[in-house]
Amino acid sequence: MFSTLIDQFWSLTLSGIALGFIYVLISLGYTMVYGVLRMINFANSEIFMFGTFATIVISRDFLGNVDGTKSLPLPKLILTITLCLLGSMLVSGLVAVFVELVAYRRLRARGTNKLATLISAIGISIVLSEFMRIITNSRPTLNPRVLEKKSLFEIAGASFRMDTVLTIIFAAVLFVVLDRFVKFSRLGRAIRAVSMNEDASKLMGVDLNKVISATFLIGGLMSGAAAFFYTLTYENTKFNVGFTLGLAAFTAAVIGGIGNIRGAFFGGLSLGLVEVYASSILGTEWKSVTVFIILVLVLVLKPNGIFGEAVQQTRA
Amino acid sequence: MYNVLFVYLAMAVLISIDTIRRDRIQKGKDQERYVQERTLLGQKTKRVLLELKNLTITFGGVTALNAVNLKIYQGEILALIGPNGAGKTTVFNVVTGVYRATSGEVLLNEQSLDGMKRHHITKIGIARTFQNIRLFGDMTALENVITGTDVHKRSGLLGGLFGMPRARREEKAGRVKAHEILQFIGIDEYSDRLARNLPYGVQRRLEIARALGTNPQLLLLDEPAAGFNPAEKVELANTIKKIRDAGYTVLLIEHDMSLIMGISDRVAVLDFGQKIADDLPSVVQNDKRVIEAYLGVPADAS
Amino acid sequence: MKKIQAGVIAALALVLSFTLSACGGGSDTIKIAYQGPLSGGEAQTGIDEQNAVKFAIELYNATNPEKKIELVSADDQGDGTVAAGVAPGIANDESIVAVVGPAYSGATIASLPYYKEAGMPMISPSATKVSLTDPAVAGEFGGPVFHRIPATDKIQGPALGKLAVSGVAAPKVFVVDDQTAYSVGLVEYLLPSLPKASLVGTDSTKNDTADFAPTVAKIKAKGANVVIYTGYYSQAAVLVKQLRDAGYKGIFAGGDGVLNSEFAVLAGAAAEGARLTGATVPLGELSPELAAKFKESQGVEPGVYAAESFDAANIIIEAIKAGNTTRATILAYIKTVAYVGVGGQTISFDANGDSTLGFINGFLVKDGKVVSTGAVK
Amino acid sequence: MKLLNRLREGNLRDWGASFWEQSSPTKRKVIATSLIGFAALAPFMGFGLLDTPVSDYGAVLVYPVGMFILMALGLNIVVGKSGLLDLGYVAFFAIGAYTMAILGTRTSLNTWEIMPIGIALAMLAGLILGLPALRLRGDYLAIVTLGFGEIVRISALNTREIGGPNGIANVPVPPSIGPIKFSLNDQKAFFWVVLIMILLTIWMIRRLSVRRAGRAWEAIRQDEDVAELMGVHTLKYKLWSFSLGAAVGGAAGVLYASKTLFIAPEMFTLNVSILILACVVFGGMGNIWGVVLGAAILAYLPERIRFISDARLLVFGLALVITMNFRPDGLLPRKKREKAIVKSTQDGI
Repeated sequence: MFSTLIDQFWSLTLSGIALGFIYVLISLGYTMVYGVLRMINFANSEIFMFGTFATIVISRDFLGNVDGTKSLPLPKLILTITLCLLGSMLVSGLVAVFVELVAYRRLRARGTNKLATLISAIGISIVLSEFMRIITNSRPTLNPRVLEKKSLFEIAGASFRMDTVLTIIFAAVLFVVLDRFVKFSRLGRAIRAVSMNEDASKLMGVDLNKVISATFLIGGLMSGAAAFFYTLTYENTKFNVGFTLGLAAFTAAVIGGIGNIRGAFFGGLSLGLVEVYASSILGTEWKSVTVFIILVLVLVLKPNGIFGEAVQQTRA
Repeated sequence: MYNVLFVYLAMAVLISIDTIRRDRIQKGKDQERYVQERTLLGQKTKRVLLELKNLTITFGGVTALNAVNLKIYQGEILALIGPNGAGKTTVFNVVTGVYRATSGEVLLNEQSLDGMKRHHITKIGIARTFQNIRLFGDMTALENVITGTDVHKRSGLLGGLFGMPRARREEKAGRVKAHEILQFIGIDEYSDRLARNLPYGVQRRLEIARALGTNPQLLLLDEPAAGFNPAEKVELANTIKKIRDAGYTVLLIEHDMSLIMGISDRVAVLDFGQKIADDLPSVVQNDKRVIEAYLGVPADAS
Repeated sequence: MKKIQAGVIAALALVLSFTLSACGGGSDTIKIAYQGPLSGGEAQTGIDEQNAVKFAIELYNATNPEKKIELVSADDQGDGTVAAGVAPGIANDESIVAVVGPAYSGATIASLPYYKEAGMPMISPSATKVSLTDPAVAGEFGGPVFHRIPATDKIQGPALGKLAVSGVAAPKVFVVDDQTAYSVGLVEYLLPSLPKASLVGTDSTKNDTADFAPTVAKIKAKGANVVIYTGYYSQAAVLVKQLRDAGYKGIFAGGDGVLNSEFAVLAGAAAEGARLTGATVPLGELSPELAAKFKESQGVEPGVYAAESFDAANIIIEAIKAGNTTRATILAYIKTVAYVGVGGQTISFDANGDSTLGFINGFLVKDGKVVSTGAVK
Repeated sequence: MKLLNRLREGNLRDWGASFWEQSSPTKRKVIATSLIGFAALAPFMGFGLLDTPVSDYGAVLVYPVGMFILMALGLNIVVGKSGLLDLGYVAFFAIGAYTMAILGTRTSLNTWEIMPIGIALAMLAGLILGLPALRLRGDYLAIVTLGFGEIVRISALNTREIGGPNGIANVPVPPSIGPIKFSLNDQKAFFWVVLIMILLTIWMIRRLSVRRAGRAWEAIRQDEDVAELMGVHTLKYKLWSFSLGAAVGGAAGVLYASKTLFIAPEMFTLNVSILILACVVFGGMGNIWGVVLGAAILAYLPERIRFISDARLLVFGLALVITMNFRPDGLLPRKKREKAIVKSTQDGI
């Protein structure tokens, strides 16, 4: 039962961390929006999905990369990575802003119930994924190989591949940048102000619409970055790619304490690790069950997630 | 293969057992309290209804209440005053079980309320209103009050579903009682209107009516006169007196001094989470520390 | 208030008037249905099959027969739940005399009760689940109405096992399924056929997994040199890529779920050398001229199961040609048919509905193309 | 434009309610009976505009239309009445269906005998899930219920003893009731059973709405903290709400298994939960007639527009977005009128 885990521990850990960082970025999309709106952005998985397609379109159609076994030559490689990363972030960011505009803004202006907004978000999520399904004929789409999956170096049997290393470094950097940004920039402060008290921040002269759009944009940018690293690593995508990943990332956000940026970091990483360990111990088929049981346990013990704000209130 | 399932099942079972056990214990405690209450009600002495003993509460380093001692006697109106942020509403929140005390305790009829669930506290006789009105807006005025009266009903969901005699009886009695309370407060004419469509003043009074619906021993009123004009305030003062005269004990948070001085039997003053005075209105009015607190003497000077 | 009332009444009247105008009667056409996934994630399979059925019908109608045939598309999304809604519609439409399909086994199981009750003759070009023609499995057995062209997983399972380990001196086999009914069913027949003690491990992965790292780790830990994946092509492509990237050098094999030209495209170089099986032969291989004609009339290349779908449709067309226009007579005709298919072999059905073809073809991914390597013997 | 405004602002529900209140008891009886009669005749209206292409109209009326209405009403107790966001409702449906399939194929019990067992098991599952989960609020509850739904489905998928991914086939149809036979190619009898179950559920909800339980739910939905401070035992009533919702879901599951004769885990995915939730919100959360209408439309629409095959779901998604943006309270919103529901208790509803 534990033989695979022991035998392949470091290699499993490494892939768990790489997967975890992708979760971190996607769950930032959920957490940012939740922070300001107190609402699950159901369309985040589709925002992610558009990012994966953007990466492929840029790499394959604009840059004319074709699938091969070797890495691209260095200049082209850097160009591809830069353009794809930025393009993917941009597309996801724009889709996120579009989603806010179409599915959230009007309902928010009317101040109506959360559930109507949730259904509206589910609706736009169906529209986006169906749109892509029809365009791609339900087929998976290939991302041409950009990086050879060659081991750079090995530590205790875990081979550090270029794509893994890139994902981990970039994602960590992005996370730190976001964290600083929200802490210290003017917009970041406005976002935090809104997430603490919407009415008060309105009185203080914060343009609510702008801040919320910006929040969706930032969340989208993060999901877009995740989409790029995902496509770089797994090299294909499909119209429904966001569903499973989105669900996992949302779970990660909740485990960490939704609305809390550092919680998303912790939640994403631990979920990535739990998934690979659970798969190797209990069998891959019990992976999601284990994840959800852990979720339930965490929430029963810490109802606001591990990093959630500690509200000193008794509970029902 | 199945260990995962077992873990979940075991967890669920444990939690269920725990909840049921806790409920059981709570029920037992309730029963005891009920009996004691009854015997105490028999003695018509001026006795302590509610007591705060050394009550301290801190929020992540900030001390909201600092070793507050306060007694409320049966049948009086006690006003709790103090500058903004002094901790008045915090007292309400601790007494009604919203916050847990960091140390110290709250006693109702000499019974600690510590660890008691909020609805149990209501059931054994403490009801409150809210500073910012929190009615059930989609219910009618009458339904709001009936919801209050539901606390003491003994028929449950199935009784209601299958129309058991007791459920019918209690349902009818609740409606009658709610009408009585609305009449008592003087807003029965609004009984069929949705709460959120009611005029502001009526909403404030409806909150009182809803709290009275739970048949409390102690009624907590959180700024009931906020936003009232002088005429309405006079009317409210009369209502509160009427409530006291009907045998309820009232703990009142208010900013309007004339109202307080007019109706209170006693006044307690909080400042920065500490009780700085507790006496007859006329005495408190001339207390040096109270005047300082209200005039806003710099913090370092106090 | 009055206005709303009037509006409601008007709307009701409108609906009623539409409701009462019943639709038109019949003509001298006769209808057959194709049932398979025409939308949803599996749509390509259904569209490919339906094109072949269309092609067969167009060829027939072009001969100006007495009774022209009209095709009814029944989209079940390859999903049992949807199929249970679609099947009664087909079954209750008296003008439909036969069904080509359903394409998928799960949808077939869900549809069967309705077709059995209606006595609807069915010929499936691609449903390979064993129990569909096994009278011992009550509730899933399709007799007497169900027939199919391809060989079942009972034959495919062992063939896949044989193909996967052929030429390997000391095979260490690792089997991965994708938790679908098809996949698990195939594994059931695959495992017993493997050489003794060659099985080193199994794993089940969800059919939308992106990250196979735990599975790959297991495969490496067990030192397997033959990996058999019984799921579908898109996941197979992801798995084989991750395997190769992790340094796996052994054989990768898959069943008819993986058998798709897209597999080679998606997996790229990693797919090279992969061994696949399927109860089908590419139409182009059987009859290049027919394939060319197909391309001309349908505008696309014939897809997987084109030959089988074409044969299935033609058997029904033969029945109609012979003057059978009711479900009962067509069913009787199918029971005794001896039809020479595109491949030149005679197709007839046994008492349980299995065709006499009973072959499994082997395939190899070579230079980015899936090429047939002939029947697995 | 005026018409658009009227459509947007109009509250047919209030109009209906005041109409109902103004009617005499006899008139009400006549209206109710004729409405039920009309609904019972629905299986005979499957031609012309109402007919569904490809799918059989009679079958569509049972599943999805009837079943969705039933489940949406059940979920409405949880989401609409008590304001608890449940994204795992399909679990109870699955438990009912599996109870029917397992007991139906392995014992000699028939559908009607299994029905109470299925309901009881679903309620038990509701309790087991509810005890830990209902301490959570809002979105946390949503994700835990969602997880529960997935756990049930994946456990069924991974358990070979109940068929694993193969599911269970050969589930028996219900035995005849007198002259009414349950036949697959003529599903009128199934529809009538669903209709009776729907009516029972409506009866239950209407009755509880004007009683203590209904007020408790309403109070919890509007302000859980205040409800508790007003003495409502919130956990108890939330558990009731959960298990009553589960009971309806379980009952629907039992009938569903007995109607499709074949069930598999793939039938109980998260999408079903979301779709049912969409029915509730789309029609008008908390309002029985809104939920019925919403479920009927959302279940029927995709079948009706099958001819646009590929873009079907796209249109469905668009319909959700547009409707929610223009009618956020649903097609028939909950009551806004100024009349105490309590009053009608005097007439003994």
